[in-house]
Amino acid sequence: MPKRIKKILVANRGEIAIRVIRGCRDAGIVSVAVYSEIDKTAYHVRLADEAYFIGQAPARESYLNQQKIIEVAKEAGADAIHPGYGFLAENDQFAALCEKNRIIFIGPKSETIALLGDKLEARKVALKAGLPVIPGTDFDNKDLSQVEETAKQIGYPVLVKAAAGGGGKGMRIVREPERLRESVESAIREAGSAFGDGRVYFEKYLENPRHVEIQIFADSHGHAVYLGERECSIQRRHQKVIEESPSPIMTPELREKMGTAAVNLARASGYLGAGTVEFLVDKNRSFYFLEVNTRLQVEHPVTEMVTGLDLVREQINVAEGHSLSFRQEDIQPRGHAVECRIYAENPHQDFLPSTGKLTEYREPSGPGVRVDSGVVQGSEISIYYDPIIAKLVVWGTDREEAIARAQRALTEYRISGVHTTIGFACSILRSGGFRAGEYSTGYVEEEFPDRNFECPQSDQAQKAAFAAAIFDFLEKEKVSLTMKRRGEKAGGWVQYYRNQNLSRLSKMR
Amino acid sequence: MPKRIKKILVANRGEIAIRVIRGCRDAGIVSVAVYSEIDKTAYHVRLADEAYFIGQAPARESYLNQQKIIEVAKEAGADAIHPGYGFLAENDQFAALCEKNRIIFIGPKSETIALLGDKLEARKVALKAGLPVIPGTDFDNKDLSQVEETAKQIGYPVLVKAAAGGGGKGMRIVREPERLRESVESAIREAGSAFGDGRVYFEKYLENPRHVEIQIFADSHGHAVYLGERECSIQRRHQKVIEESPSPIMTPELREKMGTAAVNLARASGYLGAGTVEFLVDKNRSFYFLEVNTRLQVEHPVTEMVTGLDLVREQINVAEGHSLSFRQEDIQPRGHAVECRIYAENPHQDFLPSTGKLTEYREPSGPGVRVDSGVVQGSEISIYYDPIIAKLVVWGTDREEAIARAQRALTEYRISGVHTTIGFACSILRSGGFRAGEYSTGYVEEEFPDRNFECPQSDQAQKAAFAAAIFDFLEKEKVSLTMKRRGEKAGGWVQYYRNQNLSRLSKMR
Amino acid sequence: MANSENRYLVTVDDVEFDLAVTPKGSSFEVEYNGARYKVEAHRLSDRKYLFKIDESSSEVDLSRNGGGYNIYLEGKDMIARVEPYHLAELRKKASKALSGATEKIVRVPMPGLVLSIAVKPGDKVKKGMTLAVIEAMKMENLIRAAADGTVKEIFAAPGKAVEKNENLLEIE
Amino acid sequence: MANSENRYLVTVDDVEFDLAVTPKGSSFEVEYNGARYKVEAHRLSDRKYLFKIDESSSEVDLSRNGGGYNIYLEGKDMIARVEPYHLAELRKKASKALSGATEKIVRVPMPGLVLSIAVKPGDKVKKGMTLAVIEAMKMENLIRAAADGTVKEIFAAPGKAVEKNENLLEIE
Repeated sequence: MPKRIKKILVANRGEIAIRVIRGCRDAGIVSVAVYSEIDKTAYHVRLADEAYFIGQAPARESYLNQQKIIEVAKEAGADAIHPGYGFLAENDQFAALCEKNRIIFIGPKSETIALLGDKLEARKVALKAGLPVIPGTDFDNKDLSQVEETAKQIGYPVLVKAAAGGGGKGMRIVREPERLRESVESAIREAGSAFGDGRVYFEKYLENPRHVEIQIFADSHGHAVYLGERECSIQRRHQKVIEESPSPIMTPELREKMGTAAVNLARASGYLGAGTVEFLVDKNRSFYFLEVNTRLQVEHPVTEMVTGLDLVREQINVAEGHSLSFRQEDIQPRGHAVECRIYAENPHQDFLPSTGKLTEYREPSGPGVRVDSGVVQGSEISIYYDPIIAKLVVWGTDREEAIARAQRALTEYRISGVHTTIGFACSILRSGGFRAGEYSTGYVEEEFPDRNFECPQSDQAQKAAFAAAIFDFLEKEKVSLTMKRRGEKAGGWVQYYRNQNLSRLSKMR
Repeated sequence: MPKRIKKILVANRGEIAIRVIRGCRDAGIVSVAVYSEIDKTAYHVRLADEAYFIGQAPARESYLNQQKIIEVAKEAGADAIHPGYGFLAENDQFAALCEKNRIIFIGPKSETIALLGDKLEARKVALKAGLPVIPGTDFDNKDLSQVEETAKQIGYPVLVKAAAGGGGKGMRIVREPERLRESVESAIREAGSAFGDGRVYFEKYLENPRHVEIQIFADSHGHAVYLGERECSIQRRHQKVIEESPSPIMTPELREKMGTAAVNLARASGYLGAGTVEFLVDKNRSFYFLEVNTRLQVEHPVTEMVTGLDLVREQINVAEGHSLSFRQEDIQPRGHAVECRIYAENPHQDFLPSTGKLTEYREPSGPGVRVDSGVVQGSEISIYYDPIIAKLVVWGTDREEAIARAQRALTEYRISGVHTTIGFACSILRSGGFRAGEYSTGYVEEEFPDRNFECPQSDQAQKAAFAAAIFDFLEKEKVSLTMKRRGEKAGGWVQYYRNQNLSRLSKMR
Repeated sequence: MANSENRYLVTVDDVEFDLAVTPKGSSFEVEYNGARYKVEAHRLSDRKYLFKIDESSSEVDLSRNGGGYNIYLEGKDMIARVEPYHLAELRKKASKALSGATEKIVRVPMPGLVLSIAVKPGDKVKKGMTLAVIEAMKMENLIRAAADGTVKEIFAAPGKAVEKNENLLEIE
Repeated sequence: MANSENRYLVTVDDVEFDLAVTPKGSSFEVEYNGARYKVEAHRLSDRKYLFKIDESSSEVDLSRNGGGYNIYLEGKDMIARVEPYHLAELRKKASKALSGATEKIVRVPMPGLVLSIAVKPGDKVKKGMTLAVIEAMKMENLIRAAADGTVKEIFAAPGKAVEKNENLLEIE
């Protein structure tokens, strides 16, 4: 029985909270923000219809505080909670807590999250649903005697992964048989301490595959569709930074095969709402199931730009108990979309997060440009949360136009106060491999061993030299004047300097 | 023989100059800006690859200075000039001057501009091409004896229009026969002094029609297509302020009829490039040719949003001598687009232009939102030019979603320093007639006789009262402290005030 | 109203708001129309504040303009004037009295301390002219002439503590 | 270079630019690498300028950082250091000399006026320590020790006009 959602609590912050708040507003739904102490003037607080304080800056005291968020949802009278991505988005206990409190959790059912969150279980479901999985196997952690035999069957190199995995923890690439046993044992220890769950398994390690994912959507009436793919192979620190749709390697046949596989998995797992089935694709365009993200993805706007759909709105629609508003044959992607994530990071210092106040913040705009940001001028980037500033998403009639527009938009971006990945994104977009569509997950490290990421302007240093020389010239004139006017009262030259010389730095109109 | 354009001089300023510069950059073409004295730090100057000074602030000394602009184009080595809209965009002499100097004028040929710029001639071409025109006639200005007879045949009310017309000059609505002769005579005088061309003609005056226009495109190889319509009936001071596509009254049959008529006119006039054929549509959905705008229209992004085409890029393509990149059957509009023009005007004072510095300027963004603006924070709105600040263009899968998103985006907009039409746009978008799609060119005056335009928040006054009371409370504490500390040295209380009380206005995070 | 000392009449454009403001820790409680609101004020930049009224936030541009404030909030420009409620009452009574029989005796609108008397007997005063300054409610309150006239007698002196409704001076 | 007085060595990150700056009315002419550029500088806000080099404009964030400048321009953060060309030459020569035989006599790098002598005979000096201040090229130029040593003799005095290459003092 469809239920109209009237008020949604957005259990997140930053750009994704704002994205969901905008979606609520577009749908005529009241939005409720939550915020930690240092977020009290954050843009998501200002944009939401209501905002509630939930605790101190560390996420576990605020954005991860399940009980507090449920309390606020009840106090505010929210019918539903949208978790965004990260924080509680893939936490099956939180989804269950919502269910228990009769608050709609906008996402799959808690048991689906639990099932697919366990990589070993997800792998089993995928196998059962007929998806190609990377050759591999699980094994009894307590009896490691057969491990070497198993690995040999799969063939080296092998990848040891934690069942409860995430963030690369408990993961080991093993290239030689003699290092296998120690790697497995240390992976078990690491997974145990990180997740309280030491189960690990093997997969064949694919060298520099492409990371291609399928957006799926399922409703509670048995409908499930795929909304095309996103190519996410441009990564740094094993995290996506530039995504596009369609994938340069995609063919209609491959899309249909991968899409059908993803939908089969959705059906097999009783999926509800938006999800992403991640695949690795090798040089022969063979694809292998990797994992399922049971939530809205950071890069979902890429799919929105080519399909014209509003995925947040569709999530709400499905959460209300309605049928999907489209059928598979209605999905007719148009043009090409590219997303560049803008992080407050220093690409020259190994992408170290950069904190500070955004003393200037000006977004690009114009034809084909969408910016999903979490900040405004004056916002503070703190040490406490993900350093994402914004996502620049650009659409063009074809890949070439989309890339050209993305490059143009990047040069229009103005951010002062923190280091950003804008120059990095420029470098990638104009690099040969990317332009040719020939890149894998190893691309960034292979192409930019010296991390020399720059925006395309070649003569910034010369311009800076001119600017510095002129500025210095004016400053020196000031000093000279000081000395010539020694007898005068202090401050005299400052006046003179302002009147005479800075006028050369002619006043702003 | 197609010629590759490598460098374009943009003979304009503000949002349209920026739009064209972005189009150039997306196409890999070098852009050259021109600027007047007060525009020396304007955003179009910063964004262009090159910028040249062309004269003082008054347009006739800079943006209308044909000779100077041609000189700059030669100095800069520009292959082509894009005139934008306004200024020299529909000046056939300037187009001819470009031709003479072997610079490509991005627009129709000078003789086409001259032909269609004369409304009486355009009317004749339209009649010949089989377009329905408003019943009317021209007449010999020197013999007014038959004027009354002619008007009687057409039927009152009649509209007297100047052949060289524009901006409502030389235009008169005549409702009674006894006022006809004096109206015609004064229209002739006015047209003569405004345009140096006293020719006037009659048309039947349509009461509150809808203004619907067809975007056309023609190349030099005999291809001509229409890109659907734009509904532009929301006007103030007889100028468009909100446009949408498709028109709420459009049917596929009517679109095809109007589109075909527009294309016929394009063929009959030897049209080249982008143009707009304006029609009036009456209550019975009968349409009548009004005039042709031989240039890019302010509201062109509405068409771009639904067709996915980049009209500036297509203009360049056609100007290079290429065939159109699409055929009529390729045009498959998707979804719905709405444009709200954001003017620096005071809607409560009869839309009087408002000048000043944009002390804050923050644009909306997110799904479906595009902003074409001519300013950044710190820009100055002067008395010299059109007071347009930006165009907010919003796309949605259907009209309802587009309107909802436009409303959301309007509430996100932050402009301080000048009055704007944002509240006005909010009022229109939520008014019953607009939502129902039932409005004509008289809508604004009929629906808002008291000009009570507001953004949807109902309790701004209450919020302002709270804010003022609290601010005042703190200020008064300050005064009280002053008096209690009379013996202390001046400035003491200020310090105290800052330390103790403003801390209640707690510091920004 | 719980606390009449903190009671204000705020006029926004032409609409009057009768409200009370009470500081509560780092925020405020505003009482208006029978309801209590929790209000937080955060400074964003020079003249820009984030006012949070209960759960709803608004960016507010706020700057002094003569005796009032220019306020820009959610797309709307407004002018606000804040008066202690007692003074506003007095002002209204005065203007009402003016339209009927003119009130001759100017009384003290609230308990306080006379800071200064700006006139002396025999002075001609114009409507709106400051007659005296009284410190009360932690602020200087200007007592203004409600109508034109001539000062006849003065009953108070600077430094004197005065009670509410005590005679201040007489105008004829 | 037309005008050696306005000649600078600007070091941006690790790249050196040898250029000359000449004011021309409200703008500047910069000579670099054999070409002349017209440069306009407009202030946009506090630390932000629009520099127009010939026909190309750049928004530049520019602020002092110790003896140099922090510059942010077209997505790139840079540190720039500006030295009068003669001083830069001296500095280079000094460091070159240091690596070979130590130059004992400190000479005047450009014509100017001795403003002060910071040391006296017998003082021990460390590399980088200021020895004297000379006014030249409209600025105060600090003459620093190129290496550790002891002051042996001083040849100049405050107030004295000095020629280029004149002996200033001797260090041993």
